Amino acid sequence: MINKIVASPAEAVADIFDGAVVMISGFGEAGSPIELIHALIDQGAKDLTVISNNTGSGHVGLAALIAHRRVKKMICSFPRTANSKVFPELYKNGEIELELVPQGTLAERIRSGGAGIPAFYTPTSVGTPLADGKESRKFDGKTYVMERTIRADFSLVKCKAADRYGNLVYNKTARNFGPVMCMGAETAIVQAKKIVELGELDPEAVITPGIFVSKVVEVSDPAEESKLVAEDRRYPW
Amino acid sequence: MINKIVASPAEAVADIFDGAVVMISGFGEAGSPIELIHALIDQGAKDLTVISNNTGSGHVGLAALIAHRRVKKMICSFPRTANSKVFPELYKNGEIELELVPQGTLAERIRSGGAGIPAFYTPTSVGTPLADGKESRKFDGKTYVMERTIRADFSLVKCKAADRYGNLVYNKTARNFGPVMCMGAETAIVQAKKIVELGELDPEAVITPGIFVSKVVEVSDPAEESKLVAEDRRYPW
Amino acid sequence: MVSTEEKIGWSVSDMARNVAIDIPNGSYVNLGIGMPELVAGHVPEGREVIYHTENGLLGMGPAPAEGHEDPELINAGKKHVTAIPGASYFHHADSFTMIRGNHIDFCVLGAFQVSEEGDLANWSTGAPGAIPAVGGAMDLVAGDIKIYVISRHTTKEGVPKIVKQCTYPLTGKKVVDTIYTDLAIIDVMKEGLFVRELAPGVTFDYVQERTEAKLHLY
Amino acid sequence: MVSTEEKIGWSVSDMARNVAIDIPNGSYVNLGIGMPELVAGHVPEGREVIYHTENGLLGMGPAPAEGHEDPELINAGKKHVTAIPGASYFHHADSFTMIRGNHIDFCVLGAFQVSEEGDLANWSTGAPGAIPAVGGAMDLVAGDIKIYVISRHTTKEGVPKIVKQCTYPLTGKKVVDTIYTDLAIIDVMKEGLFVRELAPGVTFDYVQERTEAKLHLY
Repeated sequence: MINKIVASPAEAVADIFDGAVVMISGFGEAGSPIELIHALIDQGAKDLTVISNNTGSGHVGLAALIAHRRVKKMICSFPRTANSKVFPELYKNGEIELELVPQGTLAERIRSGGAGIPAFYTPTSVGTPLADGKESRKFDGKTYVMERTIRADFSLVKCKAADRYGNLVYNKTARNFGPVMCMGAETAIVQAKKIVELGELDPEAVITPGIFVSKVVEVSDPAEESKLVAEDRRYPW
Repeated sequence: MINKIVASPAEAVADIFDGAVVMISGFGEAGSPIELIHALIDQGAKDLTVISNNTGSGHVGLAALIAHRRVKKMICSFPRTANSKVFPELYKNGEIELELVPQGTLAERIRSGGAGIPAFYTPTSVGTPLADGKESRKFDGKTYVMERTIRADFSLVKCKAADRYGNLVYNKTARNFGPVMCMGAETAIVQAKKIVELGELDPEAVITPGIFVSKVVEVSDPAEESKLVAEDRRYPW
Repeated sequence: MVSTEEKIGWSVSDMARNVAIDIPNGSYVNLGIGMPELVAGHVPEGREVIYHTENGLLGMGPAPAEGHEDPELINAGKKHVTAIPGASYFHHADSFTMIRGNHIDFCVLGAFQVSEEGDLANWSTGAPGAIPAVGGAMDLVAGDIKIYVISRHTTKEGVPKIVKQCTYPLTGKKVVDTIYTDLAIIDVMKEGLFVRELAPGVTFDYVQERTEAKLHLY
Repeated sequence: MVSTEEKIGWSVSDMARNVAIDIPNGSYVNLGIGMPELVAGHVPEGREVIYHTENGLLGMGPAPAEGHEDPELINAGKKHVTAIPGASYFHHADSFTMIRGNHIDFCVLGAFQVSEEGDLANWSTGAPGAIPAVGGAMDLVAGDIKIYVISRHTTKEGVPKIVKQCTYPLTGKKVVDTIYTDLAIIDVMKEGLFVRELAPGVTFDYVQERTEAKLHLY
């Protein structure tokens, strides 16, 4: 029998090793797998390279992971947001690396990795500092830069519902990077608000087919990052 | 108001011009927009380049379009199937061109066109005759070929349900090339078994967002290609 | 540099309306964060415009009533929004297919600087020590989407934002189509910057004095 | 060339079972058209295997009962199939993401020829005038999916299919992992072709006589 369900966030993240490349879904708090990130903090893996659109808020979730000095390098499109304090401070002190990637290029580099495509050309960033050092090439008279794929060892993803095959559906704009991050990692680890029986998810409406998912854990009442930040909570508590 | 619904297949295909590049959805008969193809035969556009996985069966649908000598060139992965007679004959007589493309490369070339990506690298076809004349390049010690995007002027697509914004859902394995062909054409023309009110399609389960679609026509009782072929029907009848 | 203390020219609301008038019925529009968001409130009667937010929603509606916020239904500025009937959700790669693949028709953006060739700088002031953050800005201007910039004509300090050459890091080269300021509507043409409309009571010379790049009249 | 009229060796059903045994629980498997399809009928008790068909279905089930065929629910061979609980449908670009991106674990294919280096020829005999048709064959072997070939050891005319060099156009170079024939199970190793198992009553020499490439014993 196939059963990708694990009992706890701790069990789900147990194999993440020092130095791993880890993708983390979410756009701001929407879709951020906060319980998996906290389990990763407890687990202790360090020297991580983290790929995520932002760098987290306050002192919970991704921001807490960074605050605990577990992250060597961030690959993201928008490292500062209204309540991001941890990353800016470390960055200014030269204590964390940053690779800044345009958001669409980031999504496509992740997808291409999952699709077995090692490189592609894009018009994004041509003529800007973010194209510096990148190969460029003309097609039909227009200039493009070549972008290499990004692959991760693990991805941590949040979704609305999952089954034991790892089929997933998401909630509204919390979908964002989840589907491509499941494609783009060796081991995709997912927290679902609900685990349902096989066949309960409409096969026409499954967004992430289970083939892209390795582990699923139910977190039925996930924390709301913005509330924790408003209360100035700090993980671990 | 936005209203992409048109009254008939004839109206839907009216703008297709001689020499146009036309994508046609379907894998065998599943997803083949037979009424739109028949309307295109009636309309008369010729010298077409057609991109479709197969070349049609019997003397209906795509096979009939080819039989009427409207197609100058086929770009496809599998031009012969059990009941394909028209294409093989014309091809053997040198009366139609063929560009043979591996199926996954075909899908990705179509998607990349829709995504503004002019070229990408793939391992598919390396070391085979289909890589002849293509640029190849090593990434991390493995060889890949560079594939250019394909763009079309029009695509003809079949789906299960649509609304006036052009949002689409498909039926089972009839989905196949429909979504990427909607992305990859200047003007995507869709026949839907049913047109529904705005809001009836679950926004979480829309497969093709309306932005990729230009025209929608309801064909509530589409012909079944395999039945027509079994009866040896020939279009026009 | 000229003092801009006099209160003449269009209000921010007027500016947003000027942009909205130039967006035809049936358009797919991406609105940047801040002033661009106001454009949605000025769509002329009878037009239907569909808003895209790059974090995965086509058919974005207005802010929800208080108490109806959903932390998982937000826009690119991470504000709570709603979804209209006929909306759809999708993942980031599909979302940027809509952008990079030129399926979006218009993008309305703010700017730090626009050059006379239409170069745009709107993501970084290049200040030493600042945390660089680009988001989707470079993707939005990379395709052939019409790019409308909405911005005050000068900085608060009266420094021109429409310049000969951008001094801030570029978002994209030759990408801006039209600039909507409090003083004028300016089209970026191959031959230079052309003033299409002046705000009430504003003269061409008044605008030129507040613009580093050379302006033309049609 | 040796006559193969004697009815020794494994039946087609045995061959399919041999392949099925080598596919562990939880695998994602793509089965080629024809003989490979039989593998699905031989999954050992207690194992759950999920079948992918490249035309957009993960969780393909057996053929439907007569009268329950849906022309829009077919496999890559364009035969009617069913979908199991837990299945999902997707478009072609996503389907080949599963293939090219190595998410599929095993692919079982037929062959015209396999070389001693594991080159596979299974899409064209290169006959002049023949209509070339490749389908998804080249995509399936392009990644790092384990490729199992199931095939009679020789052609009907007794011509070896396991050869030094393929004479037919290649599907892919160095792609085959194991060959399951009516006479033997042969692993393609860096050092050459190694016979892992012989069919009952079949000797190594008997197999070697019907094989152009040199065979080895482990």
